[in-house]
Amino acid sequence: MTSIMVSRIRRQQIAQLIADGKRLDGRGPKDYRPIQIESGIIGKAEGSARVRLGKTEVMVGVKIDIGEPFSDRPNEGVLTTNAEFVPLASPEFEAGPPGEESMELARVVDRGIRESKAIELEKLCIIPGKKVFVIFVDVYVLNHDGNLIDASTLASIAALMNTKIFKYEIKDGEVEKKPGFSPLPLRDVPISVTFASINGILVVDPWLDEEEVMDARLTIAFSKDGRICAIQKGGSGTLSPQQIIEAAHIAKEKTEELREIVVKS
Amino acid sequence: MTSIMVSRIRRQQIAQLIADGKRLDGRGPKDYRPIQIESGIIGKAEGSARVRLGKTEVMVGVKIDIGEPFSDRPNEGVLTTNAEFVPLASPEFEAGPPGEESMELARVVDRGIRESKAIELEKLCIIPGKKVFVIFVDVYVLNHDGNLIDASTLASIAALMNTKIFKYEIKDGEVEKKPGFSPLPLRDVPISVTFASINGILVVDPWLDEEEVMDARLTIAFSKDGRICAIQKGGSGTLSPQQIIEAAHIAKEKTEELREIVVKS
Amino acid sequence: MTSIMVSRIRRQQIAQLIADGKRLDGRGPKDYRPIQIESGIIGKAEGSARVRLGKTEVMVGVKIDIGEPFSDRPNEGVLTTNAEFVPLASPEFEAGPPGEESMELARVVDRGIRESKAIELEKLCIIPGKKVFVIFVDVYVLNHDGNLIDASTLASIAALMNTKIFKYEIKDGEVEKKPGFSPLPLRDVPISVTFASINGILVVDPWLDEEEVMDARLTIAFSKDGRICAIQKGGSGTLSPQQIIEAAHIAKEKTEELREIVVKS
Amino acid sequence: MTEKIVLVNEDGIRTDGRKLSELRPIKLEVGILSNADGSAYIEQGKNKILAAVYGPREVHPRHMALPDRALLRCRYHMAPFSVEERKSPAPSRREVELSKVIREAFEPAIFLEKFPRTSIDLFIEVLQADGGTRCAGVTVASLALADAGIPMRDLIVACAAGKAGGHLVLDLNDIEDKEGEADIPVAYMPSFNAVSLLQMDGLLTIEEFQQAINLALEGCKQIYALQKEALKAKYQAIKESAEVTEEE
Amino acid sequence: MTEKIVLVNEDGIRTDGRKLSELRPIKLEVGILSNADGSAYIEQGKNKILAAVYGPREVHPRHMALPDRALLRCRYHMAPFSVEERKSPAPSRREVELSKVIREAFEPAIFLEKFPRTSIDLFIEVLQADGGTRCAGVTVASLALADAGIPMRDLIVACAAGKAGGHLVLDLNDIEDKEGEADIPVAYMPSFNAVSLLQMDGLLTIEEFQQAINLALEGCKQIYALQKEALKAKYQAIKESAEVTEEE
Amino acid sequence: MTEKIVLVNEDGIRTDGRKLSELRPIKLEVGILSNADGSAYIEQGKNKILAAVYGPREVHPRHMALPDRALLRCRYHMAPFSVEERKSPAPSRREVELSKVIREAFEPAIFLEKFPRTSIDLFIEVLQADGGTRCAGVTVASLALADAGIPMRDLIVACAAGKAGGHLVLDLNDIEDKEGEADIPVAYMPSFNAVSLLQMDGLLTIEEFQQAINLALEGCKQIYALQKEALKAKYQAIKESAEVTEEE
Repeated sequence: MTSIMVSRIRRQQIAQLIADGKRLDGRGPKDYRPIQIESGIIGKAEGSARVRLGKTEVMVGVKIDIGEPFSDRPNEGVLTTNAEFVPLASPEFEAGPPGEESMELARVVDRGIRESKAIELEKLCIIPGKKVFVIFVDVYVLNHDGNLIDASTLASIAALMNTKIFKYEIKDGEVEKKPGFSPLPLRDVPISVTFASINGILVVDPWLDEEEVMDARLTIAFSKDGRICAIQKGGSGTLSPQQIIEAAHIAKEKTEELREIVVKS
Repeated sequence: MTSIMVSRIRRQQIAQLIADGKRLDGRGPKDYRPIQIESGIIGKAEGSARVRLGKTEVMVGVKIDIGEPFSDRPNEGVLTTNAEFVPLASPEFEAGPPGEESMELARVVDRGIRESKAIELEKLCIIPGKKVFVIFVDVYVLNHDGNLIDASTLASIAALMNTKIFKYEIKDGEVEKKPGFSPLPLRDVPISVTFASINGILVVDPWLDEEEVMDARLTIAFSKDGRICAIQKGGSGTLSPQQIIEAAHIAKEKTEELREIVVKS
Repeated sequence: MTSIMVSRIRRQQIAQLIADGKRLDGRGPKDYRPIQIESGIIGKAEGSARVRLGKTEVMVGVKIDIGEPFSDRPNEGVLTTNAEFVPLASPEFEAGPPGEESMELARVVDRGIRESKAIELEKLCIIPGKKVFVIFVDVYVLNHDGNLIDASTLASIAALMNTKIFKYEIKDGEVEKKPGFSPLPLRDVPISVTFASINGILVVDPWLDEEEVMDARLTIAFSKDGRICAIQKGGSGTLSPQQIIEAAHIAKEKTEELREIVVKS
Repeated sequence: MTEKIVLVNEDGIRTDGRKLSELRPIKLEVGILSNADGSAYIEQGKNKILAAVYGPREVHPRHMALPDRALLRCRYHMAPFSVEERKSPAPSRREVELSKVIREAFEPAIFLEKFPRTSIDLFIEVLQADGGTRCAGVTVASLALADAGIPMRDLIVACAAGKAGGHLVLDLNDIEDKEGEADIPVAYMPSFNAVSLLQMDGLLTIEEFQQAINLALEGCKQIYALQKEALKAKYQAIKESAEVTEEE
Repeated sequence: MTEKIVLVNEDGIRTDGRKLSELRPIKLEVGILSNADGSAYIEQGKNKILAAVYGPREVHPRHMALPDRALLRCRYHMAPFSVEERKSPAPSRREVELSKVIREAFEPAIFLEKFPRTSIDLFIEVLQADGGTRCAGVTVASLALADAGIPMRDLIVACAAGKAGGHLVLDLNDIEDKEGEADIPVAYMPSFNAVSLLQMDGLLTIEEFQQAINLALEGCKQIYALQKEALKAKYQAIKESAEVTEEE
Repeated sequence: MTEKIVLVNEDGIRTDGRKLSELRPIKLEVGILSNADGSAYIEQGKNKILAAVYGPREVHPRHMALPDRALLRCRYHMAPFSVEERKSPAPSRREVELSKVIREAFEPAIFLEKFPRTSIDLFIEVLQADGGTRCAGVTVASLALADAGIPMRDLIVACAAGKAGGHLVLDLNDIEDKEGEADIPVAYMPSFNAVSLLQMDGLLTIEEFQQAINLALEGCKQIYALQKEALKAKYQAIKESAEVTEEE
C-alpha cells in the first residue's frame, strides 16, 4: 500500500513537471544526461568500451572466435549479442540465467547493429560453409539508473569500433593465427534514442525514476545515412501514431548528436 | 477437504455405473469415444496429423533432419519421440521443461513404434556410421480430456503414414538435397489400447473424469500381425494376472478396429 | 532455538574432550577411523574402488572414453573429476544438480591428482591435437559420516590404481579397439589428510559430529616424495600460520601411513 | 542470397499473387478448445495459430499475485514442427522477447484492476509459421480473451507492414520477411487510435516508415472487422443453440 | 547386430549357463548404510544395486505435503560408471520414467494413509547394471522399506520374463535384454496375487505373453522367499546382538 | 609447454620486470557505483575487478533467513570478455568453488550476529583477469564491505605467493600461475594473525611452503596499508565535500 501511494505521489510530481516541459533532474525533454565513453579498456578483449550515461554504467567487451556459419548464410560471419544484468548493478537484479528484460535488451541492441549492417559480416568468412569469425558482443550492465538500451547500444558500437581481428592463414584446412591484427570491418554506426512516454508526453533518455512511472517506452535506432534501422516499443502503455512519427523526427536529430560523440571518443 | 469429498462422491458414482456395465457419458466398457483424424495439415512438417478422441485433441508433427547414428546401430536411422503438454491443453499443465507424465507419454508412444519396427530404420542410413536420417516425432497435446496415450499413438502413426523424405545425393561426402520426395518407409501400424481399472473393472479409452478416479491404467499396443509390441501399466493400483490377459484379448480386438480407422484416414 | 542449544551443548562437550586430547569416539587427535578399501568391484568400469572410513562410505568408478584434448595441451589426455552427493548417503543430501559442496569436493580431489601429476597424461594422447583418452573419475558418496575429502581421495587413487585402458589401433584416422588392456600409467599416489580445527585444536579425520561443530577445515595432500601437492581450507573459522605449518608436518606423517594402506589394498 | 528473389514483379504483384496493400486470406474461429476458459484459432496465409486463455484464476506460485490487479502472463511459443528446421521446444530468446511485447500489448486493453490477486494466462501456440506470427498471434489472442469473457477496453488487432522488393507492402509473408527490406509489426486498439506493440527490423526512411505505419493501421482496421464478425458468429451460434435447447 | 548372437544353444542353455527358467544368483543384504532409515543391497547376476529409505519425515518443500497420506517419492538412478559408456549423472528420460513406474508399484503396498503430511523417500542406486535393474531395484527397495519399519501390506517383489533366442526365458540378463525378442518386467505382491508394475518391450503373441507372465510370477515367488530369508537373517542378527548385549 | 618459458631470469627478475618478492602495482578506489550500498574497484597488474555489497537487507527467498545472524552470500564471477577465450556467463565449477571459499574467508570477519534475518550480498566481478583474481577479489570486496558500513573485526586482505622458475615469488601473474610450480592464495586478518582462506596448487616441500606462506603474509601486510589508505582517501573526500556543502 505505502509503496503504491509513494509511487503515485512520485508519479504526479514527475508528470506535473514534464507537463511543464521540465524534469526532476533539471533536464529538458530532449536532453540526454552527460555521456562519457572510454574505449579499449579491456586489453584481453578484442574490443571494449565503457559508457556512463548519467549514473547508468555499461561495459561491453567484444570477443572473437572461429565457428561455423549459419546454414543459410554460409559466407558470412556470425554476430552474437548477449546482455548480463550483473547483480551488482541494481538491488533488483538477481544472479542467474538471463530473464526477459536482459534478453530483450540484447535483442534490441543486436537489431540495431544487424539491421544497419554495421559489421561487414560478408568479410568475416574464412572457409565458406565451414569456418567464419564469430563476434561475441557481451553487454555487461554495471549500474542501472535507467535507459539501458541507449547506453548499451553506445557501448556496443564504441567497442566494435576499436575491435581488432587477429590475422591468420589456412594450412591444410586448419586456421592458424599469425602475428598482427586488422580492424573489424564496419560500415555503419547505428545509434538508438529511447523515449519514455509519461502522461502522454515524450522525454528522451529516461532515468530510473522516470522509467518507474512511464506508461510506455519507445526506442528508435538510426543508421549513418539517416534511416531507421530498428524500433522497439516497451511498457504497458500505448502511443498514438502521431507520437510515433514525432518521436522518429526527434530521434533522427538526437542520433546525429550521439553519433558524433561516439565517433570522436 | 471438500475436493476430497467431491472426488469420493464422483468416484462412487462413476464406479457404481461401471459395476452396472455403464459409463457416465453413455458408452459401454469397450467403446471408444468418436475418433476424428486429419492428416497432412502442417505443410511445413514432413508429416503431420491431428487426432480428436472425444474432446481430447493431439497434434503430431514429424520433422526430418540429418544426423549421426547411434554407435551401436551405425546403419540405421534414428527415431526421436518427444511429447509436450502444451499449457493451453489443460489448467493442470504448466509451461516449462517436460515433467514425468509427458516423458512417460513420449516413451510409451515411442515404444509402440520402435518395438513393432514400424519404421524401416535400416533404410534411413545415408553414409554408414556417419550420416543417417533422424525422425523427430513431436507429440503436441492441445486439449486433455483423458487417454492421451492412445490419441498420441494414433496421431503419431497417422503422421508417419503421410511423412515424406526429401531426395538427396552425396557429393564429396556431403549430402545435397535434390527436388522431390519419397514416402517414409513403414512396415507396420502399431496401435495402442488403454484401459482404466475402476474398482476392479476394466473400461477402454478412459476420459478425464474416469482417469481421475481410476486405480490403475493399462496400455497394450499391437502390431499389424496381432502381436503385442508394447505394454505400460500406470497408476497406483494393481491388476490381477487374469485381468491383464483379459485386457490383452480385448485390446487385440480393438486395435484392429482402430487400425482400420487410421489406415482409411 | 532447541537445535541451536543442543548444538551448543554438543559443541562444548566435544571441545572439552578435545582440549583434554580426547575424542567422543575414543580416538586420539591424530588417529584415523578404521579404513577398508575394496578395489575392482565394478567390472563395467575401467577402474573402481570402495572406501569405508569409519561409517563414511565412498565409491569411485573410473570410465575411459576418447575425446578431444584441451587446445593448450594438445598432447595430453584429459582428466575429469565429478562428485555426486547421492541422496541415499545423508538426510541432508537432495537429488538434483551438484551444489557447491560437491563441486568443491570434486575440485579438491582433482587438485591432488592433477598437481601431483599422478596420471601420466602425456602418455594418453592418441592423435595429437585431435584424439586423446578422457579419464572420468566419478566420486559417489554412499554414506556421509564426515571427512568426505580424504575418503574420496583414497577411493579415487585406489580406483585409478586398478584402472585399465583398452588397446587400440588407428585405421584411416579412426580409433579401433583391439582385444586386451594395459594399466593406466600412474607415476604418483597423492594422499590427503584433513583436519578439523575445534576451539583452536586440530584433529585429523573429523567425523560428522566434529564437522558440525568445527571452526575450520584444512586439507593437505602430499605426493609420494613428500611434497605438498594441494591444500584447501574450508569452513568459516580461521587458522594461525603456526597451526598451518604444524598441520603440514602432521599431514606428511599421516599420508605415509595412508599411502601404505592404499598401495597394499 | 546469391540470386536475389523477385519479391514484387513489374505489375506490382507479390510472390503469392497479392497486391501491395492486400492482406492474406484470414480464417478465424472462436471457442475451439474445451478445457480453456477461452480459445480461438487463426489461419492467415499459411500461418496456423491457436490461442487459449485461462483465468482470472488463483495465481501459482502465490507470491506472484498482485494486490491491486490481475497478473497477466503470456507465452508465445512455436511448435517444433511449425518451421522448416525443427525448433527445440525450449523457449528461444526470440520467443521470450515476443512473449514480453505481446503481454505489454494486451496490458493496456484488459481491465486488470477488476481482478486483483488473480492471474490471466494467455497461451499462443504457433502450429505453422509463415511470417507475421506475432501479429496473427495478437489478433487471435484477442479473440480468445473475448471468448473467456475477460472485459477489455477494445479488441487488440495486429498487422505488419514493411518494404519488400523496393515497395511498401502490407502483411508480409515468410519470404518477404526474410528477404525483404523492412518489417514493422504493429498492434492497435482501433477505438482509441492507440498503438500497443511496435517493432521494426530493416532500413526505412522516416517518410517510408510513416507510410508503412499507416498501411499497417489500415490492415489492422480490416482485420478488426473480421474479428468482430468472428465473435458475432460465435455468439450467434451460442444463441441459436440456446434457443434450440429452450425449444426442446 | 550383423552376426546374430546365439542366446540359447541347442541344449536350451543360455549365454551365462542358465536354463530357460532359471534365475541368476541373487545375494541380498539388509541394513547396510548407517544414515538411511532403512537400506538394502542386491546382487543379481552382475547387477549391483543399493536402495535406501528416508522417512516418514517432514516434507521439503512443504507445499508438497498431502493432507491425508504420506507423499511417496522415488528416484531410480544409475551411477555414471554402472554401464559400458559413461552415463551423465543428470537423470535421463528413461530414469525419470522408471522412477515413476517404481513409485506407482509401491504406492499400493505401503500404508501411506498412516503418515499424513510426511514424505517417504526411496532411493535406488544402480552401481552396476546387467539387465533387469528395475526389477532388482524393486526387490531391494522393498527390503529397504521393511528395514526402515515402513508398514506394508506385502513385500513387493519383481522379476522379468521374456523371449530370447526364440525361447521364453526368465530373468533376462543384459545381452538377452538387448538382443532378445521381448522383455516383460513385472512387480508383484504374492499374498494378493496383484501386479503393481508391468511393462513390455518387444514382440509376443498373446499366448507367449501369457506364458511369460506366468514365468515372471514364478520367478517373483522364488525371489520373495529370498527376501523373507534376508529379513529374517537381519532380525536374527539384531536379536542375537541384543541378547549378547543383555548377557554382558 | 614445448619450450619452457623463462619465468625468472639470472638476475632474479620476472617476466613483468618485478623482483621476486615485489607486488604488482595496485590501484584501489572506494565507492564507485551509485546503486550498491558499498562498492570498490581494484587494478592489480592487469587485473581489473569490481566489488559491490547490498545489505544488510531482507532475504529473498525468505526461508533462507537465519534466526541468529545475517546470511552472507558471495558471488565471484568473471565477465565473458575477461579472459583470452570467451567465457560462458553461466557460473563454472571454478567460480562456484571460489565463491564458496571467499564467502568463508569473510564470515569470521563480519559481525553477522548483529543483523539476524537479513542478507549481506557480496558481488565480485572480474572485468579483466591476470592471475590472482581471487586474492585481488577478496582485497577489493573488503573495501566494498567497509564502504557499505558493514561492521568488521578487521579488513580481510589477500595475496598469493608461490614458486615460479624455481624461485619463491610473491603475487603471481597469469603466466606464473599457469607455467609456474606452485600457487598459494592466502586471505588474512592482520590484526589477528588469522588466515581465513588458504589453497594451494602445485608441488612444494614443507620448507618451501612455510617460506611461501610467510612471503604471502608480507604481501598481505603491504596491501593492508593500501586498503587503509584507500578508505582514508574516501572518508577525506566525503568529509571535504561535506565541509564544502556546509560552507556554501
